[in-house]
Amino acid sequence: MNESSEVRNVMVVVRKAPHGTIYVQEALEVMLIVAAYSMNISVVFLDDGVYALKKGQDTSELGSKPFMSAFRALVDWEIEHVYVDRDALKNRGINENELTEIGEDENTGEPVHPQVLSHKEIYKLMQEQHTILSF
Amino acid sequence: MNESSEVRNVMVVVRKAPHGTIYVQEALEVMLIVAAYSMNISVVFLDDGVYALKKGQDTSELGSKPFMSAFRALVDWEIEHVYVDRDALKNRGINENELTEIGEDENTGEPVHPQVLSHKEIYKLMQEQHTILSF
Amino acid sequence: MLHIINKSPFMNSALEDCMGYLGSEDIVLLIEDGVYAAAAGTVKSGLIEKLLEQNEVYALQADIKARGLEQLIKKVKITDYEGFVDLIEQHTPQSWL
Amino acid sequence: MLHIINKSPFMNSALEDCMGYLGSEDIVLLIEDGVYAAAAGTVKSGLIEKLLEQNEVYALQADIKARGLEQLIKKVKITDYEGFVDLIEQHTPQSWL
Amino acid sequence: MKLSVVVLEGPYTHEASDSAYNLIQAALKKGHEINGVFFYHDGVYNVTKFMEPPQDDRHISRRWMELGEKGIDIVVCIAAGLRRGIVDKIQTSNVRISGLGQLAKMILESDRVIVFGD
Amino acid sequence: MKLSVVVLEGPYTHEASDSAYNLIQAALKKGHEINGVFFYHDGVYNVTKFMEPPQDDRHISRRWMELGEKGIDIVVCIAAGLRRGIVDKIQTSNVRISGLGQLAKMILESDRVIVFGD
Repeated sequence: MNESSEVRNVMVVVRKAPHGTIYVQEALEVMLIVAAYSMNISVVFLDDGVYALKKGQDTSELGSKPFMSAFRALVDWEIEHVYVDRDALKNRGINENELTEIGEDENTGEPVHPQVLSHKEIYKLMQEQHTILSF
Repeated sequence: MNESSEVRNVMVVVRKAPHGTIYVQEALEVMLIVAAYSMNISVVFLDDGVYALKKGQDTSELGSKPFMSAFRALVDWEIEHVYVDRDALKNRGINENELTEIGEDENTGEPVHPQVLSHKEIYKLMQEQHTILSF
Repeated sequence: MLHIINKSPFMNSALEDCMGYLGSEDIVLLIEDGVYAAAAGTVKSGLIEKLLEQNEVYALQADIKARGLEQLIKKVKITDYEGFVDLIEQHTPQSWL
Repeated sequence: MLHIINKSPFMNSALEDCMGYLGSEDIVLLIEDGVYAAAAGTVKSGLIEKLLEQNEVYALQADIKARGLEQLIKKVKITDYEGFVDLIEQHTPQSWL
Repeated sequence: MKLSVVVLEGPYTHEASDSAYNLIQAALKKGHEINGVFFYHDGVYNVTKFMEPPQDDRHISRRWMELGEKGIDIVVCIAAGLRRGIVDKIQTSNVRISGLGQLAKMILESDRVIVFGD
Repeated sequence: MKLSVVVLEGPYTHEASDSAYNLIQAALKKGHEINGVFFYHDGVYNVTKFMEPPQDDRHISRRWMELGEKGIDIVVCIAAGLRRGIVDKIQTSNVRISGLGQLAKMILESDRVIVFGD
C-alpha cells in the first residue's frame, strides 16, 4: 500500500506547543523508541510545534521535567531527519538561529541543525510515509 | 469583596462545543447541583457553547449519553437565568428558534426560552458575579 | 492522503493549518467537533467551500447527528464509520490533532 | 475582572473571544500556553498591542521562562505566582478555557 | 487491511476513545484485521476496572475488555501508565501493559495506523 | 483572602494541575487561606496513589497529599471519579471523596474561586 519496500517510513508530526500539555513530551518518547526499530523516521515540527525547539527554555520555576533538553541529542538516537516549517517560524517571529541544534555530526563534531522547509517540501515528505503519528 | 450581601451570584460559562469533550456535560452537572444551594445562579453560553442548546442533537449513533436533553428542563432545577450570546449564534448561522426551550413556566405552562443577549449585556452580568465557573 | 480534522473551526486552527498541506488528490474527513466546519451559512463555511474547489470533503454522519447539524455545505459527502474504514484503506491517514 | 488566558493565540481563539467582553478596568493575565501571545514580532502580537491601548496585561514569569520567550511586547507586565495571587485578591477571576 | 489504532485521550473526557472504538467495530464488520490498539498519553485511562458510569451511559473499559476477549491485542503503554498511576492491578482483564516498542511493532506489522487524540 | 481552587485536568497531561499547585503555594506563602481544592473532570486523576513518574520529574499526587497533610481540604468529585474508575481505594491519603455539593459549599465559604482547566 506504499512505495517503500522494506524499511518503513514513519513520520512524527508535532503541532502543539510544549509545556501547556504533555503532547510534545510524550511525542519525544515515541520518537526515541520508534527510531530504535528498523524504520526510516522523520520528525516534523509544524505550527506551535516549532516552539518545542526554541533555545533557552527553562522549566525550573514551573517544577516540571526539562524534557526538551533531549531534543539537543536527537542525532544520538539515530533521528537525523528533523524538519521545521518555515512559515510557522516566520509567523512566530522566530529566527533559525533561535532553534536548538539536534546533536553533532559524529565525524566532524559540527553541530547538526534541524532543516527548515516550506509547506510544499514538507507535504512531499508526508506523501512518502507509511505511517504518520500526530501529536 | 463584592456587592451582593447574602445570596451569592454564581455564573457558569459554557464556551466549548458538546460531544467532542466532556466539558459541557460536566458543566451541566455542576449547574444542577450548585442551583440546589442558596445561590443566584446564571448560565451563559458563549462561542461554541451555544451549540449545546441546539435542537435535534441525537447521540444514539455515537453511543454516548444523551445528556443534552437535561437542558430542556433547566427551569425545573431552578435555573432560570440562561443566556446565549447573540454574535456566537450569528457566526454559526443559528436562528433563535433552533435553540431548545429550557423548560416551561410553572404558572402558564408556556415554554421558557434562553435569553439572547449582546456581548455588552453579558459583560454586565459577568461583573456582578461573585464566582465564575468556566467550562 | 486522508487528512482528519476533529476540532471546531471557530475555536481551533486545525482545519486552516491543514489546508496549507493539501495535495489535489487528498481527501479531508471531518469528525468529532470537526464536523461543525461542514455547517452551511456560518462565518467559517468559506473554508470548506474553498477546499471543495479542489478536494473531496467527507463528514462523519454519527458526529453530524450528535450535533444536530441539518444545513450542510453542498458537496460535502456524508459517510458512516464503514465509509471511514474504506477511506483509511485507500489513503494514508493523518490526524491534525 | 481578571481574565485568564491559557491558550496559544496561534491555534486557539480564547484570547480573541475574551476581547469581546472586556471592561476598561479589566485586567488580562496570560498563563500557560497563553504567554505566547505576549511575544513581540509575531503575527498575533497585534492582539495584545490592541488590548494594551485600554487594559493592563500581565504574563506569568514561570511560563515565559519555561517557553524561552525573550522578546516580549513592551508594556506587558511580568508577574510571578505571588503577583498572580494579588491579582486574584483584587479582581474576580474568569478563566477563558 | 491490517489496521492499528492509537488512542491518546481518556474515556468520556474526549470523543477520541469513542471514535476509535466505533471505527474498530466497523473495520471488524467489514472483515479487516485489527492488529492492535495502543493506549498512550491519557489513553491509558481507558481500561481502569473500577469505572461506574451512569446507567444510561456506555461502559468504556468494558467495551475494550470485550474487544480484548475477542482476541484483539490491547496494549497500555507502561511509561504513560506509570506516570499516571494506571498500573496493571487497576486495569480490566484482556489488556496488557507493554512498552512503546509495541507501538513500533504495530507500525511494522500494519498496513495502516491511525491516531485518535485531542 | 479565602481561596478555593477547582482543577479540571489531569496530572502531567495538562499544566492546569501545576498552575493550581504553584498558585496555592504562593497564596499560602502570602498568608491566605486555602478553603479547598476541588478536583473535577479529569482533575480526579491528580490523586491516584500508584503514580511513578520519572525520577527527575515532580510527583504530582504526592504534592497534593502533602498539601492535604497540612490540613488543606482536598476533595475529589465522586461523580467524575466513578465514571473514570478513580475510586477511594486507589487514591492517595489526605484527600476525600465527596459530591458536587462540596463545590457549592466552597463557593459559599470563599472570597474567590478560581478554575484551572483546558
